[in-house]
Amino acid sequence: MDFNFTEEQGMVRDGLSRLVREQYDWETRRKAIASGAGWRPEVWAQLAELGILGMPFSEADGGFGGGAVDAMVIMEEFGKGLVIEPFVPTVVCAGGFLKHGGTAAQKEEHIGGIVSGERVFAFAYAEPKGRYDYADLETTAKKDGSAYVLNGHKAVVFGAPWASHLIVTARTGGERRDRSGVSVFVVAKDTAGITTRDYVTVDGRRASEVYFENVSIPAEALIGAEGEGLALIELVTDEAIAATCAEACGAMKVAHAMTVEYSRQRKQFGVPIGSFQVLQHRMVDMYTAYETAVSLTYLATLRLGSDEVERKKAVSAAKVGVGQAARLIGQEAVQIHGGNGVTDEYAIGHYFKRLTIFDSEFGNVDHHLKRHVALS
Amino acid sequence: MDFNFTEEQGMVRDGLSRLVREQYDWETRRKAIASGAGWRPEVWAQLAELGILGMPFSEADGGFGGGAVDAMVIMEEFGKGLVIEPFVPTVVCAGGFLKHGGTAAQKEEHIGGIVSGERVFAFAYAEPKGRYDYADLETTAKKDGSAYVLNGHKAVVFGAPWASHLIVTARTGGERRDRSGVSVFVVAKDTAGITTRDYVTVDGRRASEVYFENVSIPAEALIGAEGEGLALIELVTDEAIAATCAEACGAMKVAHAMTVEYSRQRKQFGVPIGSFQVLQHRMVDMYTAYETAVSLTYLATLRLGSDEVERKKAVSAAKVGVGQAARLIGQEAVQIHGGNGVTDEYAIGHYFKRLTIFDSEFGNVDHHLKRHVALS
Amino acid sequence: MNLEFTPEEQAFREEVRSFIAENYPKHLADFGMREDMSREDFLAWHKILGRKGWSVPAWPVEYGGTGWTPTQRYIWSEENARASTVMPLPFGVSMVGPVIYTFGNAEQKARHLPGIVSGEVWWCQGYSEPGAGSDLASLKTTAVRDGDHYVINGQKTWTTLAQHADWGFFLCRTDPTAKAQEGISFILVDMKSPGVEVKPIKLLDGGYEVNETWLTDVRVPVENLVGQENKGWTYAKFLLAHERSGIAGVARSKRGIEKLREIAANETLEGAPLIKDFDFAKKVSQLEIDLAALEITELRTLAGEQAGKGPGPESSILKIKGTEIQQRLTELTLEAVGTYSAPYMGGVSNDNSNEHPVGPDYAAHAAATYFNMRKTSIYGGSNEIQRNIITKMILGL
Amino acid sequence: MNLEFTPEEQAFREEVRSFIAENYPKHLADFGMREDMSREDFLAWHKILGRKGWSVPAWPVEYGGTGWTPTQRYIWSEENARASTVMPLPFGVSMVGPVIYTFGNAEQKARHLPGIVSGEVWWCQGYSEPGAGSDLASLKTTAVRDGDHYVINGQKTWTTLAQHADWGFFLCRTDPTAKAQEGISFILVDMKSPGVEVKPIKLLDGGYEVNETWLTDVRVPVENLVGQENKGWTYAKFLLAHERSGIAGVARSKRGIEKLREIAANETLEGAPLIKDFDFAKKVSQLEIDLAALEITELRTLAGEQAGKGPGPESSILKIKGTEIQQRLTELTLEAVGTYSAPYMGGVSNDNSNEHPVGPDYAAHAAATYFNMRKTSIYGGSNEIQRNIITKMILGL
Repeated sequence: MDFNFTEEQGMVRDGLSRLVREQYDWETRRKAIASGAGWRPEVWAQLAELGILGMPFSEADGGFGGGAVDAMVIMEEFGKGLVIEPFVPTVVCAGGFLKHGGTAAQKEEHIGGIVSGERVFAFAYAEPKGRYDYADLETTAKKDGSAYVLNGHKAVVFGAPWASHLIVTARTGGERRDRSGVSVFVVAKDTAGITTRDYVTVDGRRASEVYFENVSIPAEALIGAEGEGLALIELVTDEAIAATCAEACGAMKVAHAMTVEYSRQRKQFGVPIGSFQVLQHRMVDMYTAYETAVSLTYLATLRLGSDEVERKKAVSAAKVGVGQAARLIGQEAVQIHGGNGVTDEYAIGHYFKRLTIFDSEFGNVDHHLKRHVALS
Repeated sequence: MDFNFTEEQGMVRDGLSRLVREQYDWETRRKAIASGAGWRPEVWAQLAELGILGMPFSEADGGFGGGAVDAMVIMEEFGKGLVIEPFVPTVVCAGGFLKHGGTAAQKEEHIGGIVSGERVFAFAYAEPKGRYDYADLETTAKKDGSAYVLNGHKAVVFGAPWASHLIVTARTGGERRDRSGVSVFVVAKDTAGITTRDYVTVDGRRASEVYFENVSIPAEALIGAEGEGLALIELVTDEAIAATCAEACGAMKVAHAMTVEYSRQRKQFGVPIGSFQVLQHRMVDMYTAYETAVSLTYLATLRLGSDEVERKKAVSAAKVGVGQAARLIGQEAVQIHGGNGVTDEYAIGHYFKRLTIFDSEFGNVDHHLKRHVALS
Repeated sequence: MNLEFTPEEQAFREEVRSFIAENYPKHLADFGMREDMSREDFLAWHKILGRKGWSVPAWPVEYGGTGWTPTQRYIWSEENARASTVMPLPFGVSMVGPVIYTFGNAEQKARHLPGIVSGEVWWCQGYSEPGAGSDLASLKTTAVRDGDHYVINGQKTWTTLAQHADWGFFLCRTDPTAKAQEGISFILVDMKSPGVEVKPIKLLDGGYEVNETWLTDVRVPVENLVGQENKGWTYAKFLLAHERSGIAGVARSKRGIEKLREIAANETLEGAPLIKDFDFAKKVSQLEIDLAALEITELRTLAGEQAGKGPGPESSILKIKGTEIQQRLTELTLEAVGTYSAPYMGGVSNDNSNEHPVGPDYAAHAAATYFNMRKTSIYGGSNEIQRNIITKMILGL
Repeated sequence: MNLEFTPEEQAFREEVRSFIAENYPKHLADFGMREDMSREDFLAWHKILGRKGWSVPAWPVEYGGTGWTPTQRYIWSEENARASTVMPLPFGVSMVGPVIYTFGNAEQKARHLPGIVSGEVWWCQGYSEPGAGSDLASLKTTAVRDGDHYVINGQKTWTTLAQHADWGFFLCRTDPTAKAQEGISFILVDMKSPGVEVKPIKLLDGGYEVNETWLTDVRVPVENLVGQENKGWTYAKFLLAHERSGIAGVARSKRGIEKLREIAANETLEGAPLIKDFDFAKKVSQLEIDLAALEITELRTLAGEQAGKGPGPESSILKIKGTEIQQRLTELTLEAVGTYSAPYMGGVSNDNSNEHPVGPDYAAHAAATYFNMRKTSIYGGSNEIQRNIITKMILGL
């Protein structure tokens, strides 16, 4: 057992920490969110330059040979600055599908563009009626000669407005909610028949509803075996959950620190509110929840390579524990900030919003507690 | 709508309150529990004299025409003093079965003895494997000519060591857990074939395991229609739950008051611990939980005469809310008492123990939350 | 002790229900908690009730009250919640009105109460300041006597919907040498006075419902002082206790749970309606149980008031539990809508776009409402302050 | 960063497991949390380990420690928990021992450490007093110098298992004029000294595991003073931090959850095993998740210690979460046994009857254990005190 970071991981963290601190200040972030583009492609380019976008790919695939712990280090720093750029959809999700399921040709085609920052991906898996079940799909991909024809509607596809390509899940066989019959495809977003409705999300990112109407894609767009995609999706989303948990840990760390600092500055009844024992103990409980979240994120990250049951249990444990911590810390941070906590002006509210939406990504607390029970 | 007590109810409360205060002091209670008998028959006789044991029976049946609100007033006072005498099994349960399901002959036979204090009942319904399901019965009553033959084992029959008679539930037909086929009988405890193992309970009462081995009882022992007993059991246990909730409210009121008083007396760091804001707010939360429990007890009590669904929902709501309050108040009271809270010497621990066992009587929080969901 | 309604009370319920059905503006039907409305929308029902004589039920009859029993008022709230009506705002009806008829002079009553009753005059509340939140008494806004006028200078904040207000009631320091709660006066200010400036505060849900209000050399005639100079704290406390008693919001939360059940019946989990999922249904049942308890607690408090006790520290319990339930309701709604909690469709208040929502209609504001309702445990005396009050007044510590 | 064990560590686990299987006394197998044992029962495993050289793994090797890595110590704990062994009591091994080898003189080390290592000498702790619980520093027991002796007078309480003790370590006030934490000394007392009287305290579970200890003119040679006179508070704080670091009890709670699952597999609900009930299974899963988090938190802390940091305020987190989990475990066990939680079958400690239990064996002490474990959030520095420590040391408030 070893709980230390490597020297390299320490350097990545320090570099990213500096980038976020120096170039991701609050006002710039606010302007980027309000801008037409809604993000900062120049930051994306810098991440590519720093090697961040290529971190988790093998050197053979053109990356830097990092692993899940590196992704954790990166995401924690992103979380601290509430970075909105689409690292998870592009690098963790699309990258994960390519790494674990892609053919040599698919890797060749896409990974270089991800590493260089030229190709941005979104992961279109959620559907209006599917809730958190990856197999509950109404989107279909019908074989038509050597091609597939996609039809359906994907909901809240994070990062899609910025994406050049999409990873899409669709049913190629079986009944709705069957474990078999689910397939995964990689598709250029400008393929004929794809339309989107783009919008801002409550936590300052962008997402789209994506509509597929008789979208014809070649057989080479299939990732993994036809109808066998669910296990791959579960693996990649487990990796995405671990990464997102690390992001939430970063956000919680800052939210907690901001709250402690606010309690030191803000005076009521002639003394700093941080001198009230009730608020002290509540900030201790926030801190304890944060430490719990960090531990569970470590556990999930370190179990990503374990056997399926161990992996899923650890990941679900993390999503449950981090989700509970995120709720507690978000709500308490706002409460202790008082009126200022519910304004748009104070940063704390934005951490609260990010931590709120976190719960609905890749399955909420209830969903993962159920999965944990089913595996126990 | 009316939330006032009648003048008569006020008098009953004052009388009982005085009795508990003057004759049920802590040392006397402790000695009674440790004695061979384990209770105080002389208190029982006094309750009969005061008319308490006859309160809920109609005047035609030899009682005083009281109702559920009167039982609530009585039980709250019993709760304040942790009175161990078997009012619920005898008056609420056995009394309830006789009132709602008894024939004229059965009423004639038993109610007089209850009112006068001469007949003491216990309610034998729980079984080792039945948990909180009144229909999950292994005890059988087989028709044998005009008689029934009882066989089975009843678990944790509160008050049985003191009882002259038992109310027994048994299966006369149907499969285990069927709603139909459940019957209710009244039996003298000294009937041949009944044996008991008596013991003290952790909250200072007495109970028995009751074994029936080919116990022959006459057809007149059947209360209500054969095989149709479940609805009657549900009604009577709902009444018993409302009464027990009132008892818990009384116990919580005292436990809370004791804790506030202790926090005023006990000094640490040179000041009363009641001056620490953290303990203040926790005692406020205890108080709020107590008020919630009282309100739900009122609701359950006032809905005992409503239609079945309304009644069950209100009673389950009370068992859930009072159960949650009892746990919070019991645990916090001990915690705030510190080391003294876990000693046998301080009264608070005994309130805690009573409030703990409360949850397992007539179905715990989970059981009743499920029933509430099923009815919603 | 009983929960039954008398035949008279049942008849009253019918009367109220018919009146609402026949008179409530159709375009404001089932408006829920949204507040993206014009001034006229806010006042429409108030004005109708004013003409009917039902706009200020709790007031003494001589000032426009209805003389209803607490049970009738309870029925009135229930029926309005059932129809999700846009009720008269509290600033006039529940806050300054009772202060004026209790502590004001005859002239003030004659001048100000009719406008509140009719819904013609919109009031706002100038209590909080940037440095004085929970510690209200540390306020710094000053009112200096200058002949027949007070000259007011200072900054107020969290002035809800002040953008529409005609009049405001302000706490100002009139004796700078007095300590904390002494030396404060309760002054009525015409919001059109020169020197009054209202700046909206953007809230984290994206909407604008509160403001910063700047007062710079605002001249106010001395006859706008309510009660005695330097005794304003007494009136402020009176008002806060009144404010809290309505804050439980039982009838609205009941309607909210009905809506939550409708949403959860429409959402799916593993191919079945979400409301059939035991895990979710259990949370709804727990919320219903908590709300049932709160309802009885409020009715017990009302019974106490009817028996002559004023709104006491028990109202702090109603505030704590009421806001906890309101917040939990929005939290469960957010959970129910799942994936579609993320799209931003405008705030709860007046910032929303007119676009058709992404996802189901009920999802459009679920997140914004959840964010917005965090305020309820902060305003009206934060829930921490309420616990301090209970500590002192009920526990006696 | 990884969670894997090296082949050497796996071999170590095998060695430990075999040693326990071959040497642990059969009659004490799977003893769990019960403490109704004789002095010999308590010491049996300790003495075996003493002979093996494994009784004080965390100590420096020169005093008898094993020199194991933190990972080996972790494996050691896990294997002992797996076998539910009766581990050496903490009073000697984790409390006074480290104080003596860190602050004691050569003579004290030579005299006292071997008896702790071998398990021959039983120690007890004289810290708390009736008026000094969480506020330990307000203790009143005095030690007055008289020639070559201290004369000790006072009353200690909560002296755990002092009925068996040979020696005790006591905090006494040696300078009555000094303030609070100054003027306290750390003194070793032979419990057979004249004037020492131990009276059992009956606990609410019915058992006796703690005592009141009265000291009346007890004469103690001055060489029993550890470290400097009036500096005892430093040693006491050192000891408390050590005490907390073991208090998480992760391995024991893991075994406890296994037992809970066994109980819930045997209990029935609606005709099926209770553990198949989603509602109950969910609570067990939540507890497992909390415990998994605590385990990693403890391992992270150990890694920090390995990197040279002593047990710091992080140990307060371990204490809070560890005891919350232990208490929750007993609460769920109580819930699982249902109806049979009510019969009283004797306390957790030495008061139980020899009767065959009413109901299943596992139900016999469920309530008593639940009652007994309420102590864990009170002793060793109450969880409120731990929160105060974190406030100061980690939050910096």
